[in-house]
Amino acid sequence: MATLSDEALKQKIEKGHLIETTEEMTEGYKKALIQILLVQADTELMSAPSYYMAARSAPSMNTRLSAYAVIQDELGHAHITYQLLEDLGMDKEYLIYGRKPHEFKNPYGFDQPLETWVELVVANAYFDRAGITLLGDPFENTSYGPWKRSLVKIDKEELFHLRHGEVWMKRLCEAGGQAKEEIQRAADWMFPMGVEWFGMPDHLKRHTAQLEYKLKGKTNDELRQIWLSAVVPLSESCGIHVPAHFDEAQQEYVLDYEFPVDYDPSQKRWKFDSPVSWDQVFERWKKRGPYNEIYVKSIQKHYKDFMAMLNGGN
Amino acid sequence: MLPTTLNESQIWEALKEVEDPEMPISLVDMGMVFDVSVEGANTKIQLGLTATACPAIDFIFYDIRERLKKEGCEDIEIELVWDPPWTKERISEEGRFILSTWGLSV
Amino acid sequence: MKLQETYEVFARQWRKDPLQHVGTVVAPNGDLAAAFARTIYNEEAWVEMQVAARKNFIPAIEIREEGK
Amino acid sequence: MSTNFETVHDLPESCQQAVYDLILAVADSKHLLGLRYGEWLGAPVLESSIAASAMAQDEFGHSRLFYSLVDDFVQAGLPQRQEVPSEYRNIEVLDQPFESWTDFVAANALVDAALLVQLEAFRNSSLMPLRRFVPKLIQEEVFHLQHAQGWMSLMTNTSEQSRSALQQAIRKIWDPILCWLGKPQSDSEKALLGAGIQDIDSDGLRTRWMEQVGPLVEQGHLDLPVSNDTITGEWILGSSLNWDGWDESFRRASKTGPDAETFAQIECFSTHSYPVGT
Repeated sequence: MATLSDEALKQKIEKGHLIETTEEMTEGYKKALIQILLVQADTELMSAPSYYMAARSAPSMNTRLSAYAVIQDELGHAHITYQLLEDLGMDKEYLIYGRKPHEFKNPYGFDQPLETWVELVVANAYFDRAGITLLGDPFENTSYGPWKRSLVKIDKEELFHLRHGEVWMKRLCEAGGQAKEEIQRAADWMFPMGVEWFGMPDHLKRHTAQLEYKLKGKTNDELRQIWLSAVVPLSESCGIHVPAHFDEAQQEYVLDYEFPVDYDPSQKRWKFDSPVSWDQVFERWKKRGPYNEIYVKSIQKHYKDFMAMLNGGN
Repeated sequence: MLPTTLNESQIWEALKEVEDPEMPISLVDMGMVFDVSVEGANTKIQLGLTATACPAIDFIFYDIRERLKKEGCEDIEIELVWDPPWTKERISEEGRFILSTWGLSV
Repeated sequence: MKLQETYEVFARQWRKDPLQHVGTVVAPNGDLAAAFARTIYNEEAWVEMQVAARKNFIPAIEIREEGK
Repeated sequence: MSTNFETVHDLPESCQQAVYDLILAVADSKHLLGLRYGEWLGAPVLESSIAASAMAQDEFGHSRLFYSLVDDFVQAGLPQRQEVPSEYRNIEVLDQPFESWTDFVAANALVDAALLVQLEAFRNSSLMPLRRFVPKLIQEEVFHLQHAQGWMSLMTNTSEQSRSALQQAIRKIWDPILCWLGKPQSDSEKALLGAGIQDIDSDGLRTRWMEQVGPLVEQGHLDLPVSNDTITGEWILGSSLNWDGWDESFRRASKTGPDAETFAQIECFSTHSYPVGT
């Protein structure tokens, strides 16, 4: 562990120094780094079963192939990120196969069932846009060298997912009729899910260890604005209504509802007339969404039995 | 718009503006366009893919058609070529330069 | 899994290039190391890829302090 | 003198049906194998989940090419296959999901080897569109067997439990896969050889298959009906195949096809109402 104090480390990082090894880290730095990497790894991993569920209803061989390519990429990104965690002294195998479903740190959005191919399209447009926004930040700003370098491949591939989502969203909306209605229905629950993805607003939570150590460079609200500035115009250009608009006076995107609000996962419906506190949101997140166990199980299902057999036990 | 017929070199020029959906390189610079032939109103394009499981076929076909439609080509046939197969040697100098720099500016 | 080993992955983009180190994979044997490397390091259309077990490395210079 | 055929329209009528049957059997088998591989987000190591997904895409990519030939046959006047499970011609063992990772490994080795030797037999095919794309497919396939081989050697070297589980899993699918390579002296085999669609008969395919699978069986000390002749070095099948109820055009004994859940995924291709073409 570093001989430097936390303050000295932060000053060094402030001057643009990249951290390369655990020897250079303080306890606080390492803890914050592990926390942020675990969220990324778990998010990549749990997107795979949720996208797979949706890919089952792909309407053609070509669209199924695109969906599987996205799934393979996400598994690959998870692999890269768990490997980074292993290099920090964590046990990759335990992280993937040993934890309980509720211990995974993926956002609430990937605890939801993606039931149709159209939901995959909108997920690629909205959720992968959130992913790119969140990972584009450390790619530019992070003080941890190995993470920064790993994001070259990840960001490249996420661009294809985004394009997959955006192109199909446009095409299905141009076709109109039932296809467009399905996109609208998906957007109705996925858009606010994306808004929530970026967490608590800055006025409630400003300084975090992640920012102080420059693990990332932008605040929650800044990232949310970047996401909105991509997703709102995209949706509008498709003729899809989302509850947000650009406010000329404030020169930024604002939501048309009081944020945060209550969500009914069994109906996949946001209750826009029921504002809630952030404590209530955290409680909902902690309780996990309806597919948390199902998705984690689909990754872990065969591990234990196979390993027991391989090792000669039962 | 009345269907106009472009000659082959004009089609090549137009295809230089169609990008590979997975990276910022044109299909032409990727060496994926094997042949272009025009017969009357019919334009035939021979295309080689880097892998049989190319996940972006829909996008590539769509982008080609959209680009050529802008030039008034309506009757477009795209044929996949496997013999000879696409190889990296087909990538142009410009394509190689973009490949070597894209996304590596850490 | 027990009995896992680290393999170093080498590849080259063009025939004119030398093999370069592109990463590592952890696998229980060489066949799986090769299969894993091929699917994990798939970001380029490599013209060649090889994996080698790290345990087979023969040190020509033992690890020492930099600049000494 | 052999004739080459530029399109399926040029095939002599006497062999059209046999060629169509084989092309459709390969297309369906690769399609179903892709679906089966794709189910394994939960392989025992994440690296193999990634490999399984990659292999699934290869199989889909290959089936896409074989289905385009099937479309040509339909254009040439052969009846379009009805979209019902019982009309599917995939290798029988792909009807249901693999129950365990052991079953995955067994199929990864045996089914991929069967499809590979069938592709190899098309290398000099007289059907030109087929001959043109086949080398690319073979090149993409090679690592599938490497993946299977890696798991087989791990399972046969690590514990008696895993070795015998693998043996059992292989035994279960052994016969239908060997039969899938074709019935000796059947009319369809004669038609395929006569027209130069493939350059080797079904027993020759089985020999090539044993050249792939035999060494793995031997190295793993698996008790299976295949052995290496110490004098000639040839691989010999140690049991006779059971052809009771065998349907030559479907290349399977039971015409049940994929199970309901699997078929639901296939059916999406024909029942959807999105503007995605085909």
